[in-house]
Amino acid sequence: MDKGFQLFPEQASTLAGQVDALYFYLVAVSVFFSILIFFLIYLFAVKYRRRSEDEVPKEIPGLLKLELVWSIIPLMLTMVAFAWGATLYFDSYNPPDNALEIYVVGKQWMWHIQHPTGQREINELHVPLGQPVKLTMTTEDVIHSFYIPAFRLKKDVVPGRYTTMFFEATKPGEYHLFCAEYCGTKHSKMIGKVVVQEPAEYQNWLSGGTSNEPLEVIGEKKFQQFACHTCHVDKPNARGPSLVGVYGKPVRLQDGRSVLVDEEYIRESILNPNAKTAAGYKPVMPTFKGQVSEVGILQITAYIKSLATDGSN
Amino acid sequence: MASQPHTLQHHFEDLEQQFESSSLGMWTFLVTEILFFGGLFTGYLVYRTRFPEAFHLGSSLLDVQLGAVNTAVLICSSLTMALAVYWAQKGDKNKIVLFLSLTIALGAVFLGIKAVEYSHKFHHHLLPGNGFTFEGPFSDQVRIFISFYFTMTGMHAFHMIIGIGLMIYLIVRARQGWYSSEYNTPVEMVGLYWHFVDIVWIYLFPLLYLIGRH
Amino acid sequence: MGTAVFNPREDQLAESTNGSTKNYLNAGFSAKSWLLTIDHKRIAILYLLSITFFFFIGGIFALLIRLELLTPQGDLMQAETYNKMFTMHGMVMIFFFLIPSIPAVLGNFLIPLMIGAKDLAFPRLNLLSWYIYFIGGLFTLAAIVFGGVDTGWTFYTPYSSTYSNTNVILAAVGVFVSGFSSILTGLNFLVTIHKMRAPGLTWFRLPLFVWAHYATSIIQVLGTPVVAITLVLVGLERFFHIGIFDPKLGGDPLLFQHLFWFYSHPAVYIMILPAMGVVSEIVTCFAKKKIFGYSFIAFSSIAIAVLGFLVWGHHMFTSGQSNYASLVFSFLSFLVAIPSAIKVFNWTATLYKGSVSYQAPMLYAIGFIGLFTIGGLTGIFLGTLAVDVHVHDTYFVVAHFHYIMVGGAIMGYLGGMHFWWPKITGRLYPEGWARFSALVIFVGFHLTFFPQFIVGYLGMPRRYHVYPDEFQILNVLSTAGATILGIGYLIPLIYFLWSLRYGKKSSRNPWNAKGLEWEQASSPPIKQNFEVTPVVIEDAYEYQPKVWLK
Amino acid sequence: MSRHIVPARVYFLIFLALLVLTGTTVWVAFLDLGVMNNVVALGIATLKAMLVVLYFMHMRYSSKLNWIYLAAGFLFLVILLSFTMSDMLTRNLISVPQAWSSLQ
Repeated sequence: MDKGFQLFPEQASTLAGQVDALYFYLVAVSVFFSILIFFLIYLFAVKYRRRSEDEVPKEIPGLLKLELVWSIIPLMLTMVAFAWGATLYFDSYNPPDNALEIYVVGKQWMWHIQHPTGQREINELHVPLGQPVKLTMTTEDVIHSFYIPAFRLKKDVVPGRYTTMFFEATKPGEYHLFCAEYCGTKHSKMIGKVVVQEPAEYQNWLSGGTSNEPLEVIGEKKFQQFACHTCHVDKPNARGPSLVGVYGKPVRLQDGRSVLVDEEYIRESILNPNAKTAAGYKPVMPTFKGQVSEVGILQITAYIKSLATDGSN
Repeated sequence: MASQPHTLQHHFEDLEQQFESSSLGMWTFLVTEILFFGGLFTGYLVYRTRFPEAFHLGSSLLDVQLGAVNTAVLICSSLTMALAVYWAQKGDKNKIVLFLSLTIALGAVFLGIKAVEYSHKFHHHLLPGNGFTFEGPFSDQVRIFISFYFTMTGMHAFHMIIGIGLMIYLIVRARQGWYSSEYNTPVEMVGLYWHFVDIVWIYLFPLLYLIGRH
Repeated sequence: MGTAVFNPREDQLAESTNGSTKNYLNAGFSAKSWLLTIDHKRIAILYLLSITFFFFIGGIFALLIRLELLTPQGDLMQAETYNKMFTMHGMVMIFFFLIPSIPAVLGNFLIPLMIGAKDLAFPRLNLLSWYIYFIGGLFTLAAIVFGGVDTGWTFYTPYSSTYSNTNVILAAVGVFVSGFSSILTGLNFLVTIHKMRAPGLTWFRLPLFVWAHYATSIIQVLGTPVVAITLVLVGLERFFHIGIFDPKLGGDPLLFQHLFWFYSHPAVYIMILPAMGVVSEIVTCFAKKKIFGYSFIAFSSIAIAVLGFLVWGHHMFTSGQSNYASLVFSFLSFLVAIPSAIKVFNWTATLYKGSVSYQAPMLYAIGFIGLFTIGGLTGIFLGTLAVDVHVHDTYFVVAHFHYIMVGGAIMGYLGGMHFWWPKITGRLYPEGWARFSALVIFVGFHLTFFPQFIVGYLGMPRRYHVYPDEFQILNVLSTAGATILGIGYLIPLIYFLWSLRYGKKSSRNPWNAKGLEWEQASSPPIKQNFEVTPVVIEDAYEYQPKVWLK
Repeated sequence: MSRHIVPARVYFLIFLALLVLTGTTVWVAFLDLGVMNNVVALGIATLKAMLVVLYFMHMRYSSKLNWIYLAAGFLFLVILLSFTMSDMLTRNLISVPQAWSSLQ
């Protein structure tokens, strides 16, 4: 993936052009003020250079109006940057509902990527052109950061929780993938590539390769392997609530609060089951901390998610 | 030089300026202490909002009686400290020594009770770190509470030990006759420090011992 | 120290009859007279020697980093070694050079002189601060010698608390201890500025250098304790595994970042505010004109100190911090840009219709304005949410903060050293060499760090030991610049040392500057600073002739 | 020096007040007041701290400057607490926007 010498990065996502536009606005503001200051200093430096040791320049009193002018104009220019930057930022956190969900798990020093259809990749991420993609990310150890310069996107991957990121690629090709948060010895080797493919080509890629069991199928196997199904069944005296149709809906807890069943809640319930016990059940579930990996949790989550749609059918 | 007070340092104009400077300096130092403990209180607040049940559970493992007795002991020591400063202002050397000694004694009682509490906790494997075991729900989060308990009270106890050291110094100097009704700034400054340590405990007591008791 | 209650005025008279050649430098030559001194001027010299030592230690690390990055494959050293290099470069430069640099050397030396006091409010505490700094330095050197530390100067958890297997505790203790030196120096300055001003020296007659140090001290006093306790917690986490930063037990790694940046963002202002104070002094002196907008510059220092505490979250826009918190932090970050802009505009306006001369200190000050302007403007990029997402943790950030902290703070420091060197040592340095080195540094600096903006926007992450080939040209430029920059820093070291012996003797006021330290104290000053306590009857920087009354 | 000497009687009164407040805070802790438990506990602690600062530490008779410094210390503590909590409390509002939209 030798790109050759460049002075400006490629634009390969819907966001990239927008970020660059804002960037150029900031560059313009910066160049204007830098040149203004340098020019004035140069001008005064030459024009008012000391001609004799005993000359005494006239005193110029401070000028409130001038102070206000050069406070308020920069303030307004920066407020434009603030509003513009904030709008883009919030947009980039609002994936549409049809986004393709891909899971990412960081580990010293590699990226493990899991597609919903079951494909797994190490340090490579294949995505289709022109379709919104949402990444749900976590890490097994320290903080990493998932960074794709050509998409102008970066998000830290934090242990103990999920972070998300969303993009839509606009140009086929291969792009750098970096870890941007220092994570130990081989931090600079925790790199890879993002491959953007035409949708047909992407489908092709999906159907090739090995082990193409969909994620929820792998998840279902894990669900049985850990014997989750012995308690979480739809029977009157089951020790745990049935998980059919729960995903994406609120559930009542024992203390009367409600919590939304999402990836974060499922993850917490697997690792720290008694933190938020559903109403009507005893806090008897053992923790699976140390037994199930972050990838395994994602697979089980995918299975539970699939139960939600099954239930509604 | 050793046995004589040099009341006014060379760079001050008068005692008033010297006292005002010391007083402002001490208050500034206490402000840094507020933020030093503030870091711990921030961590406490974050985790208490995140794991309320575990914090209530953790708190119930602490001994309210010992905590309350210790609060009273510390308040007594603040009183004796205030009286030591009072007699320093009046210039009564013997009373200064008496009340400073009482303050030290009360501080020692506090630390003794603290040590008893610590040994109880250690006995039940409620300790900050890898030896921690707790049979019950939320054991990881209770562990975080216990870590806060030890870190916060430990840091507080460390400040008390420093305070006791300072008071021993004051007693030595007071016996040498350094302090008079004109010059008693060091006594007053150590007093400020000791009262501050008391205030930290005034917050630690309800935040650690008294949550979720009902 | 006297043996009895003594009257300060008698003491002064006794000393002044010893003749005018008696000064603080020749008041004693024994090692004890230096190492146990409570004279703020001598303590400043102690600091000067120690921070120069650490500056060159940190500089060697920097040079090794740049050499390593000449080639993309990482040929010179192992990844472990490289990670230790940038960690120790950052740690040494920030905690042991930049933070103490101007305050502990120039501030220590000048604040009592500028406000007409005999010393700081707590001279023994001042000496203690230096010893604490020294002990902290020893711990850090030990951490380096016993194998180094590789967490980055930011000590991010859980890497630092659980995963790194280097000397994290030793290094953290070093930083922790030196923090108390910083706190005590700040405390000393605050009390001194409040309580020790000469008669007639009201707040709005103070030199802006003093205002800047007042603002700096506020940050030192309020911020440093928080990083101290945070490092204690990291140490406890490593030692006992208390779980507060361990995500496996429910600990939040972002809590560390909040506590760390609560100090470490304002810490940037600890480094830059004193440099701004220096520049205010130099610009007005070499324009021979009262500074434009005195009160705006003074209050902007305070505004920077206070607002600086409200913006730390802009280091965490991509960290997984709440987006709403990011929004607030972004907004406040733009507000803190305004007082900096006000300063730059006021300095420029001061030159207008002045009588501008270009001696070395002025060249450094102008260099400061130029580099700080670029550093400050690129800071706006980093406060802008969407742009920061792209450039965060890339070389863009590295370039930005070097423009502020090397371009800004070190230019200011060197400008101040040149300006007050005659006052500190009583000698003049070779003017031609000084101007030459200012130029070399300015050019070398731009060549080193400007390419990093470009390579950063291209996406090269910081702290990378190996990097994609296409970034090499820009990295080679940067290394070439660093070599020039390194030479630029060596030249002043040589001619300053030279001048100690061979430099021309300086008069009391070689620049015809205003200010008590120039007009009322000899060069070098006598041990108790002034023959008689000065009385101030005019504003700062009255370059227009008015009658000076004693 | 013209410093104010607080009569010893005042110290004893403050001492008694502190002991009574300590008793009160323990007593209240065992009543179920919901969220008010925290408010009362911190309110009493702050009242006690105020008494100590004002009388034992002589702040009532001290210069304004000391007051300002102490207040600044608390102000920045509040900044540290509130800005950190502003992240912690609003973080989950948006981390899974899709799931929330399915609630509506």
